[in-house]
Amino acid sequence: MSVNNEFKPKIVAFCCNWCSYAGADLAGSSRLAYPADVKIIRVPCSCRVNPMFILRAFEKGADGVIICGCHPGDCHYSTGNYYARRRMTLLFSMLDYIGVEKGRARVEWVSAAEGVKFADTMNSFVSKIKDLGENVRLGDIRCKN
Amino acid sequence: MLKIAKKDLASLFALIKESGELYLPVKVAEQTNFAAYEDGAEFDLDTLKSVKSPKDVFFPQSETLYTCKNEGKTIKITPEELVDQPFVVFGMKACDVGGIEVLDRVFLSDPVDSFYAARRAHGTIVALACHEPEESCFCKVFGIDAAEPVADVATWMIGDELYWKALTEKGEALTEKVSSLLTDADEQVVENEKTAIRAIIEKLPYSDLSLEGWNGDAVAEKFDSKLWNELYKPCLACGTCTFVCPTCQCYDIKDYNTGSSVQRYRCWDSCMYSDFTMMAHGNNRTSQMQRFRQRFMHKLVYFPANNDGTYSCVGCGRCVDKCPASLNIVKVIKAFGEKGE
Amino acid sequence: MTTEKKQAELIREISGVEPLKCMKCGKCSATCPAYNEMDIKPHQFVSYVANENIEALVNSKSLWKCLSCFACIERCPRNVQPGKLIDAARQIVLRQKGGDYLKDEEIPELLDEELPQQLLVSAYRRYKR
Amino acid sequence: MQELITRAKELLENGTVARVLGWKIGDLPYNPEPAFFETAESLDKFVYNGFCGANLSKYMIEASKLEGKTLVCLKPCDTYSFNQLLTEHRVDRDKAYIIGVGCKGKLDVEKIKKTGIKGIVSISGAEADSACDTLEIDTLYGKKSCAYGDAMLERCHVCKGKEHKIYDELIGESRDTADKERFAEVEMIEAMSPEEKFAFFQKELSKCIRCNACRNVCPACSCRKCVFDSNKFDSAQKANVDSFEEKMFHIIRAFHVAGRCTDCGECSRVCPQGIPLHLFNRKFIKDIDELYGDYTAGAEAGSLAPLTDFKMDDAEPSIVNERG
Amino acid sequence: MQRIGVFVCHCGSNIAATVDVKKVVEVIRSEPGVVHAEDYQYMCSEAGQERIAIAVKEHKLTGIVVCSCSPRMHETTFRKAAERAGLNPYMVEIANIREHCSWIHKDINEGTEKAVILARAAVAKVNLNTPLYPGESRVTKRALVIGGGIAGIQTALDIADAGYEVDIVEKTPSIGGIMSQLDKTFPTLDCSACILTPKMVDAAAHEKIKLYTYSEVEKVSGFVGDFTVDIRKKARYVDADKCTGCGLCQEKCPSKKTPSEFNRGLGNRSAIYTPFAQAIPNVPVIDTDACIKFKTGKCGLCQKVCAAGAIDYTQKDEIVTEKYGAIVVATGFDTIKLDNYDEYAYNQSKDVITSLELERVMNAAGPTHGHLERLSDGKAPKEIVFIQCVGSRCSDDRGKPYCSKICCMYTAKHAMLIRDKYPDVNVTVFYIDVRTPGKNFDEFYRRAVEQYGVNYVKGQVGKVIPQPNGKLLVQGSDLLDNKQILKEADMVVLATAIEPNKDVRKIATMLTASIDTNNFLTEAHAKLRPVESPTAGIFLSGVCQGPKDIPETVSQAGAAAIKVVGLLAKDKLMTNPCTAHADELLCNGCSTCANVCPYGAISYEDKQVNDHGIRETRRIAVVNNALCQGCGACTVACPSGAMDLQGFSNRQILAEVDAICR
Repeated sequence: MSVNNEFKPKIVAFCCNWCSYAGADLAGSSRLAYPADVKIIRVPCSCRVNPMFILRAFEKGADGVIICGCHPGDCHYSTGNYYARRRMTLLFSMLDYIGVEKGRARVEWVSAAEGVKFADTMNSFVSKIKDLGENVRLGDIRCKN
Repeated sequence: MLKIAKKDLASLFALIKESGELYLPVKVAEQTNFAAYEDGAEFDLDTLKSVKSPKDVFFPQSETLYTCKNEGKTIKITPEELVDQPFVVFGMKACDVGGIEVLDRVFLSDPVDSFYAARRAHGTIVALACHEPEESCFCKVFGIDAAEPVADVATWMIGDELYWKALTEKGEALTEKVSSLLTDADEQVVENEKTAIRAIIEKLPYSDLSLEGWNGDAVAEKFDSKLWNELYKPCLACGTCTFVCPTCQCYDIKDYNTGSSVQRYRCWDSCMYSDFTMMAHGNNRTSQMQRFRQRFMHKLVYFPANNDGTYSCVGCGRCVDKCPASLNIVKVIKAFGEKGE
Repeated sequence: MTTEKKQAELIREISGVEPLKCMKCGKCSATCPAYNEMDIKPHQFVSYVANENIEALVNSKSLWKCLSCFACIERCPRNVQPGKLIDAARQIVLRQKGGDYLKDEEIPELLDEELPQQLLVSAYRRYKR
Repeated sequence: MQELITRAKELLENGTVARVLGWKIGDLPYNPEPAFFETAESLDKFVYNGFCGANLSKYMIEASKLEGKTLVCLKPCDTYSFNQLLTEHRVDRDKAYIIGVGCKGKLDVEKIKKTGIKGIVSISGAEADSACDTLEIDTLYGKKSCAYGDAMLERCHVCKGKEHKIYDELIGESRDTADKERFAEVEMIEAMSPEEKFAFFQKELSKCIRCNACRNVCPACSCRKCVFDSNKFDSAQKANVDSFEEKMFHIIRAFHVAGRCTDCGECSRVCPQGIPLHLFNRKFIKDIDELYGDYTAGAEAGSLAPLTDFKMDDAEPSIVNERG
Repeated sequence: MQRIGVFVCHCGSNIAATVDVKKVVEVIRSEPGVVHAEDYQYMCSEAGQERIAIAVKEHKLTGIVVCSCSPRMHETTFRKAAERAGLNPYMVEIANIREHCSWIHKDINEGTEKAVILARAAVAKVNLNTPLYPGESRVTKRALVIGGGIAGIQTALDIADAGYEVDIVEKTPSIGGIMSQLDKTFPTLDCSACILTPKMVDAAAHEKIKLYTYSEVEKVSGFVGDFTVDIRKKARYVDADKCTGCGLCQEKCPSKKTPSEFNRGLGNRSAIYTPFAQAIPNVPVIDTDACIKFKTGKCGLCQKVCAAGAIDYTQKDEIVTEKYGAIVVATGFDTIKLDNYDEYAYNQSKDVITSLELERVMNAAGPTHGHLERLSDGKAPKEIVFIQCVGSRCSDDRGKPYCSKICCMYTAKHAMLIRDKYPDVNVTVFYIDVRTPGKNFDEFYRRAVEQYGVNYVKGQVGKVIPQPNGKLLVQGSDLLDNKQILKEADMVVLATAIEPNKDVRKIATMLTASIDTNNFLTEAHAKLRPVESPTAGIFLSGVCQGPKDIPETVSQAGAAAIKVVGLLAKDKLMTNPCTAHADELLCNGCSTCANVCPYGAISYEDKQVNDHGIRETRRIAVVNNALCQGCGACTVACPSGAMDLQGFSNRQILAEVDAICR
């Protein structure tokens, strides 16, 4: 248990500029706390997130990766998140298939108005990653030291 | 001549491992390759040829050369340490040993490759004669005798026993270490085995392959041959032939960013790849034909030209077995032979 | 799960009908030739199932008044297909009773002169095991 | 086979085609190589037998740049790849004269060798027009035999069918070879615990030597320059220094061909280390079928690949956690 | 190597309270590429911006990282500041250490540590930033409106009034559209012609508006600001310049048996015709299918009677090519075909009509000269039944899944008008719901019920059965009384669903404008950009985007017009530089990227390339920067990584990932 308490996961959050990044801003201006382990990368749209980015994050030592975009139907670019949804579904399925723990990568749709949802999502994601522990199955040993 | 029962090999390997790493053919997921022996690993001395040649014991597919780390605004460079512990490679075939000799010519000549030299200095090679050579073998063509490998120790697997003969000082030292497990053996059994092996070798389909015309002087005529234009066509430009080959020695040097440091490493490269020897201006060889030609010209012409006539092919036949497009060095040699070029 | 809830699910399962698709336009009732004979009207069938009020439904006269003419199915603008619901409710009763609702010999006296032949055949096929 | 050669000669001689893309007889009983034939005489070395497993559709990318038409011999499964290349504008239909050749299941010499047969001198029963169920094999160590089915490539056991999806004419008989459930292996892995799955792939991928044979043979991997060879993603690592790189390579490769892979099985056929690479691609095929509706890449030229398409009510990525 | 300056903002105590700003400055200083770092109370203030300008000069900065509030707040501010200091504005990156850090973390160590990492990520990104320059494209100051109904007319008038030239292309011989067929309009009961005709005249007379009637758009190429459109002017066989519109030709034409499109087929017209009396232009066209001259070569009567000599049987279709900066789609709607609704007996009885046909019946210029009569026998009806939602709100394939929106109101209008003019006629309306959201709409409906005694029955009609006596037996539900109603009616009026004009699919394809499953054009954003298509430069007006009534159509027409004016007012379009671009040497030309591009911004060209000495012609993706909006969908779809997005390049994002995971 004590080990778990000390474990500070590295978490990368890709947020689309129009909804989720703004949702994160709202969480901030509403002073809704979530762990500092989460670091946000701004992308124009969830469809900009290449599976290579996600694998790269794991390679370099991330313990969890979350992709946030506009709710389906609300994409600033009309259809971007629909493509992202298929891509990520397949990618996550493959990660599961090769034995990576379920839940290390996640997609959530967070609108610009959902500051609360953003904070809740990050809280639950961080706690999930803490439960899963350190990412040992994906990751390059060279980056571990 | 000494011997040990096949069933006691596990004890032999355990004993060898007490004083350093032991590399030998290990079966993982149906495939046999040389690997460091660990307890419980399934060693496999029955498969004639490991998929990859054992050259990576001395010349790993990838090895770090040094590490750079930012310390404030300065960079600290830490060279990788050289191998300084003895180790043993068990089960190399005569051709594989021939491959190491080719690598020696490259890496031990001036300037000496310290990483390779360190491994060669600390490694003891126990070679194993080829009990049942296969149709893709053609080591005979390069003057290699599969029946009598020349290494630190030569061994023969005959029936349920492994026959053991030290040939060098290193070999003697190793034999000394494991002498408790070895018993004296009848030299004649081994002689019979050699004769049997050589008889099979005579019957191998490639044994009469002629290398006529392939030598260091043949640069211009071979290079300009029109045959290359036909031969290369099925080539997929993969690196299979290169990576299974016991003599291919080309490597690339690259940097890996670990986040906190940069590791400069080298890794095998393949002249079949389009980015092989890529330079700022582009590439010397712009077509697959040229890259394909390079591989065979190097093995059969350029290398002998620079190494007293030694070919950089040992006839192990791995490329014959593994090429996805069924191309190989034999087909190249034969094609030139047929056309009389 | 209550019995009625189970039955409601069973009816949905047998019929393949999603009662929530109903927009309550009443076109089924408007179109039904046996409307006046029914105590629970075709459009109410849908809401009875949606509300899991199955006891009343299976005990209704309507269950056996439906001619299975499929007019309601044909005309329903939302593809709710109330006729299938009625049919499924009948199946439930039949399964419970474990036998035939009618005996062969009872049928002729119940026959209406004006009933089309096709309906008779269809009725036999449906209610006779 | 003779019919094929005769027809090819005819088409060469009457100028319909400028060259023939087929297989040339090898120097061992089992190693015919893909080859271009430009003259009728050279066709004497043409061969079509059980060892002609190579999918020639990818060679049509280069052949499409040549003058004149190329007669290309495509097996039923190869035609899917050709269609897919056509969809992606990588081959030119007008430059191809497609002879759909019959297929009775293709052989894998590795499978024969795995039964302990070595020193092969000759093999009979692999000829295209033979109806044998057994291969008679002459070796340096005596006569051996092997059931045709046992020597067949994995892909032939889960064959999509012997219908050519695109062709100009058909020559030769086919034989139905499908006798295994296509997704059985994938399902077996799906049923494993995460630890078992990880151990399985770790073991298989530890053999990978990054020779790129799988990629270079793959008709869906038709990129002029692979992303793993360019510096676009800092992904040109080349080495197999750590197991992560193999995972990255094979996952991304499978992802890039997802919805485009025709399951032609060439990747597994050519892997020198015998890694069952088709398990990656087939997983995506299974997922796509289950989540987005049945889709067969290459069944029809011009169809929209599932990853360039969507439905408003597609499954959410969290479905991965919900499924078993 | 960049020379990066990092500027850390205190934001008063907003940041400084939970982030040790000084520490961030100290740590970030040792990052590769950073040559200067400082902190300040309010970076966004004049003084703060000035500090940036000074540092740029003093330290020869090539890149800037501002650690402050959200880029959504002040990115533009700092980009402008950088630009003033002589830097390319796209060399600025923001590390959001307020909303994403100081405001959500309470522990100062935690906050500081995270702020450093966010700053590092921004530095890593700036290291790879390159100066970006917005592209420019010129704007042709002329708009095209496709469709000359009220939507198109209003859009054109508003654009023209703003001083821009605008052309209307209308495929029928006259502008006016469906509105010209209406009798009265709800909820005010104005005469439709009375309010529409002046607008038609205005449009025709406007010096900035050019009408292409009896014309169709044939081909569209180009992009926002610079479209080239081919318009097919169909041969009228009447010289518009000579014709005086006297109407004599129509009067004398011997072929008078063609059903009038304008009257919805309820009356006939001549072979040479104007659709209606107030048609604009008032120039007839010859229907060659009906014209005896064209069919047999004999006749030529119209030519003989035309004093102006305007009839020209040799006229040919003409293709006009025009350039436009913007295109408005206003193609309108039609009612659906009722062939699949046998239960309403529409094809069996002349007395079952659609509401739009009733408009013509009620109209003084219509087939019955405004008398309400049965079309079968001309008798005055005593009992009229209206059926709502015919084909609307249907999830089967016979109808449409949507609500047609206008039917409830026009049915109330019809019921009211009938009851007003013929108080002895009983009117029954079968409805599912009465939907009256709109100003004075519900009041209007209530008037129909309360003042005019229209009988509203909640329930749908199951079938309409023509009776031997000529009456129509209507069988419907009364859901409130829970009874089935059988009613003998003299006339039945069907509130038929509306659907987008059939031509819209063809037009949308030409414009690469997207269309939904119901053939309505898709808007760029359902809420925020309702009058724009996702394809830049294409705007939507009227029912082509979704069902609307007249006031809504007119408002949307105005909105589309102002969007067009906003576009045309620019001399040049500055395009967002954060667009995708293809690496020519890596592109496979496989079309995968184009398949996912929502803007049709990607096309393919056969280009000569020199790939390290290999010269060949390759099919290569070309991104039109004027159309690309920078979403990045193509970058991920592209397997070879040939497609990359400026400002959010693969390597930039990876650098951020690396910096965060370090």
